Amino acid sequence: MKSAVVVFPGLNRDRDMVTALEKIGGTPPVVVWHKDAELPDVDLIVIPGGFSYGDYLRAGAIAARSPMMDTIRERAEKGVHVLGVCNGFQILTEAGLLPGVLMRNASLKFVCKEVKLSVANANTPFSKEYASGQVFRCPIAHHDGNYFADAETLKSIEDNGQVVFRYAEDTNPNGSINDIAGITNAKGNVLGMMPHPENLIEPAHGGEDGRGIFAGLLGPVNTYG
Amino acid sequence: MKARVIVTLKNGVLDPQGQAIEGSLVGQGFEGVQSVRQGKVFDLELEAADALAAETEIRRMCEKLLANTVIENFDIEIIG
Amino acid sequence: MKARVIVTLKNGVLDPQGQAIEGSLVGQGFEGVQSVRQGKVFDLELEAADALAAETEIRRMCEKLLANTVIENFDIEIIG
Amino acid sequence: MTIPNEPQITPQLVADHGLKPEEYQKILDLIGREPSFTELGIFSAMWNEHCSYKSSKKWLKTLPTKGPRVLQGPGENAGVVDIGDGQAVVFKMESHNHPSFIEPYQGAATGVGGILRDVFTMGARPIAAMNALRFGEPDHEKTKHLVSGVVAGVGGYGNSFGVPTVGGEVQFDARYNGNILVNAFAAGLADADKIFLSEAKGVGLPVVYLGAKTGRDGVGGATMASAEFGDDIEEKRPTVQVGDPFTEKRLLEACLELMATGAVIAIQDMGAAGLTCSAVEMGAKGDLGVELNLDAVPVREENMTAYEMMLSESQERMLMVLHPEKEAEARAVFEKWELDFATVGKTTDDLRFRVLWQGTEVANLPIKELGDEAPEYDRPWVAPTVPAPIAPDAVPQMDVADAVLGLLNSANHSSRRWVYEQYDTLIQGNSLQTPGGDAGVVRVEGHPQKALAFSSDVNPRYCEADPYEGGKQAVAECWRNLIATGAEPLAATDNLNFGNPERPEIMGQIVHAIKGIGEACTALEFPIVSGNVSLYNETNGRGILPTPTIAGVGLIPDHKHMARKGFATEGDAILLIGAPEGWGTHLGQSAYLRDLHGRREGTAPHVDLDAEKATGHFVLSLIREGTATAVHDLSDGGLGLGLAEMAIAGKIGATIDAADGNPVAAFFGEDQNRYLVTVRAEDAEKVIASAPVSAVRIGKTGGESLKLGAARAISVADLAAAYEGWFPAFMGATIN
Ligand SMILES: Nc1ncnc2c1ncn2[C@@H]1O[C@H](COP(=O)(O)OP(=O)(O)O)[C@@H](O)[C@H]1O
Ligand SMILES: [Mg+2]
Repeated sequence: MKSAVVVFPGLNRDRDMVTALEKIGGTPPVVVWHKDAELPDVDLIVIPGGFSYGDYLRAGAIAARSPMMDTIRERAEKGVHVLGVCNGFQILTEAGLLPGVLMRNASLKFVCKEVKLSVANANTPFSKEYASGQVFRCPIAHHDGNYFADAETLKSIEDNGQVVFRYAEDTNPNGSINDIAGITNAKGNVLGMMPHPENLIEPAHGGEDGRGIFAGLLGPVNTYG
Repeated sequence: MKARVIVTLKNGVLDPQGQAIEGSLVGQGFEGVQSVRQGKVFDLELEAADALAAETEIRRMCEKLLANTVIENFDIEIIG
Repeated sequence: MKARVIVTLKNGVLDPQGQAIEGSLVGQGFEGVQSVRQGKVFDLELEAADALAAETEIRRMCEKLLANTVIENFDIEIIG
Repeated sequence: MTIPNEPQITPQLVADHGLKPEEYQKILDLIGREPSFTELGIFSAMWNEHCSYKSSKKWLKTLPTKGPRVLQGPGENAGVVDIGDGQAVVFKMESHNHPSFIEPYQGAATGVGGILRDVFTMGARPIAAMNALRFGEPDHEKTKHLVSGVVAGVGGYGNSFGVPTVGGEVQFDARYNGNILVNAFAAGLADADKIFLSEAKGVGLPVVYLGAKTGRDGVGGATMASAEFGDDIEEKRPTVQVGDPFTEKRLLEACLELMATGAVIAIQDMGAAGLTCSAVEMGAKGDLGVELNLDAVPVREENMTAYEMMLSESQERMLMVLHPEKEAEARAVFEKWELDFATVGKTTDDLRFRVLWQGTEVANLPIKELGDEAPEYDRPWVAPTVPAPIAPDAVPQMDVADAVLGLLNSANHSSRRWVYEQYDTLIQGNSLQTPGGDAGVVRVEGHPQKALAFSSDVNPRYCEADPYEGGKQAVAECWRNLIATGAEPLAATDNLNFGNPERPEIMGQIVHAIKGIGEACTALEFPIVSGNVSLYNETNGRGILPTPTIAGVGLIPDHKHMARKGFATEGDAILLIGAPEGWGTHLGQSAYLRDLHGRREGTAPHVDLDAEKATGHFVLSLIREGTATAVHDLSDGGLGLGLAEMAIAGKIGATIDAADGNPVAAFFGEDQNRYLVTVRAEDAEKVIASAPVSAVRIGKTGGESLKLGAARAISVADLAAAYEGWFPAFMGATIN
């Protein structure tokens, strides 16, 4: 499976993501600069974490209005898988590829620590390596991860099984409504999540709980390095 | 031409910043405070034929970037 | 009583946010944009005897919390 | 010559620039005429304490700065140390004390930005950061606001830039009420043969300005950083600089990309006194003149004067000398990252520093003398008076269990989780030990086994009582913390924070602290490769505690053999290594006395450097051979606090024998060069027998509570609650 990591200025977990995709998938992803003329033909497009354009204005807002996002939107409509982690999630919501918004953490503070996630829907390409209801560890590092959607939107994403990951065991770190940590679009081929599975994929990270997300998408190739 | 845009959260949309500030103000002894909502202001300078043209242009900027219209309202004031 | 507080950066203080927004607007074809400065707005509801009392109280809130008076100015408008 | 002289130079103006009358006379003698206003500004920037180290130079020269692994010692933007396999670690620590007191968020943020720039200016990608913070007493009216703002600022910049913060310090003491300390450390990784320096080479080459535009930020900032605070502090406010981590991140990527093209001959970041210091340094180091044309400088404000441009401290800017034939390639890199790129001058062969502005020459000064002839003082000093030792029967007694809980729940010894959870500690995916252990550890990217350890330490209470022993102890504690993770300590950087050096007693502290640091660094083979001095930390005549922060770097050859402080398994033997008879004896200046009894008495503990070295090497061997299951160094709070921290971190209890002598001395004495090491029960005898230093088995791990000798057992849950409780309760729901 071929993957690409899209980089906007200010993103800073692009290297972490490239490493994770390479270690788990066996081949390195194509790294695409947002102004590159072409987004290669890939099966998985990843928007990694960071602070695109400093997260000035609103997290992800400026990157979401770039021409590259129009290209990604077209690919998503054709069924290509898109994964947005942290800032990637914020960009996808700002670009309208995912419903709702990510607001400032309820504590108003940046928070980096480990939380527990439970799998609310194991029937997505992103979560199929996990069992429904399974609880796993995952690190977070963000300032604006407080997921919010109006009542109607919330009901529809809940009813459609679009909520894929929730903060579990009282570890909601940011005030997200319904403990939402990750959601897909209605079609199920675009996932956004605040936690960083790419930072928990090998023994040196203290665990491998995050591998499943990539293994499900890339096929489980085991290469530690 | 100068203009000021004020972007505020729609009614019913959660405002974690406003809430935290409210709590902090009350905690600091400002007991009369009943509610705080936080928004943004943008002071723009731009070239435009006239006030109307400026306003039309700024409205488009708000819709395209300055406001997230899913959760925010905006107000434009042309200062001249 | 309702009031609106507008907090803006003092002249000359770097505004990285405003700069990034300006760059994005120009990039999206709003070529007339010459400068953008970003500030904050707070919409307050509070109990106060009258407008003057409200303003005095809000001024203290600004100095203590709402504005960073080292780099920001504030403006208070009592709405009623 | 057409140097305009507006405004008139008056004695007042000279004084406002922080120049003494005799220093001004030196300027007159040097240039043979009255300086222009811009020139006066240039001199004030070059000759202030911050840039010229005029009070400390004489003593700094005595520090050991060489070693087999040192590739670059002090004098460049950061020190460079060889870590083998063609790689090098580049690091430095720097203070941003005054700006952080005035505007805590921006002050701390720009402090982090400055130190990161120092590291990537040398061609290294930053891989770790630390921050050593000192605040006033917790209930001082400003403290919470300062803590909240500084921590948010450190995080706001470092998180967005994308460097993991792996360690630091936070302490509270009334002596910092009017002068907090914000010392920021950064380390980066580079190829040992691709280090970039600031020395310009070649005549007639373009001097290029890169990064953000110039505004009036911090005009007068470097001068401010060297001035004592008085009551007119409010007036100094508008010089605050605002940090832009988004621009810095792009500047990092652009610089590294540019360096890879081979276009860069010399590079210097614009830190304090911006364009002035960077241009003069590049020229002077290379024995070249520099001519700047200010009309080409990218500005973001209108009507900026030459004076303002030369002294602006706008952040996220660099100056480079480039190979002319690569200029187009270089420009393309910067355009890709949407950063300003402007040729603002050229190197010359006349050894003059010439500044042109709007068609006039506003400065024409001898470039070498600007730096070399800066005043250097041998300031009078008096040897510090060392307090009398505290008599054993003057030590207040207290229940050992209560004392442990009291320390765990105190301002200075509680968990710093509230702070470091606001920092991204995981980014880059190489963090092997995040804050909370003895040292932060990150893997060396591109190498399968290697890792680097980082720690920052000083005990200002000891330094106040005895600057010489305190200086030694700061080095020893840092060294010990690195050892405790399994690292071989490589080298250190220092950040010397003191009061007004014009007072002989303060100068005496500086002299003695440097002497102690130097001796310890020599004995422990732990050279100082970079550093920073921050003086005049006084308000209304009251100085801070002498605070020479030491930050060190260690190398772990194989991170399979890395130690952590948490108890690892039940039933392990707990060994106390390097301790005197009775386990602990020294209560002078201890945490026990100050934080539980409000008393600051006695002498600082003595560091026996030979014993320190022997103990450290022995502990390191236990880690390397895989015998140690957990390791923790002992510092303030002594054995009692050390055991509690190991229990909390490992979520395993322990039972400790009763000490022979006085339990308060045994559990809370702060004798130096001690470690706690756990080993499998069956290994204990062998380890004790092989120890070249004292090693005693004091108990074993296991169970759900910690029992210290005859004292009541405390559940690990209660220990953790006390430890984790203080900071969140103190800060409450503060917002910046
Ligand atoms: N400002 C800070 N930023 C990050 N980590 C910190 C900070 N302050 C303290 N820490 C971490 O908390 C732990 C305890 O600090 P400290 O008591 O100073 O350690 P030690 O006694 O081992 O020198 C260490 O791991 C340290 O790195
Ligand atoms: Mg330690």
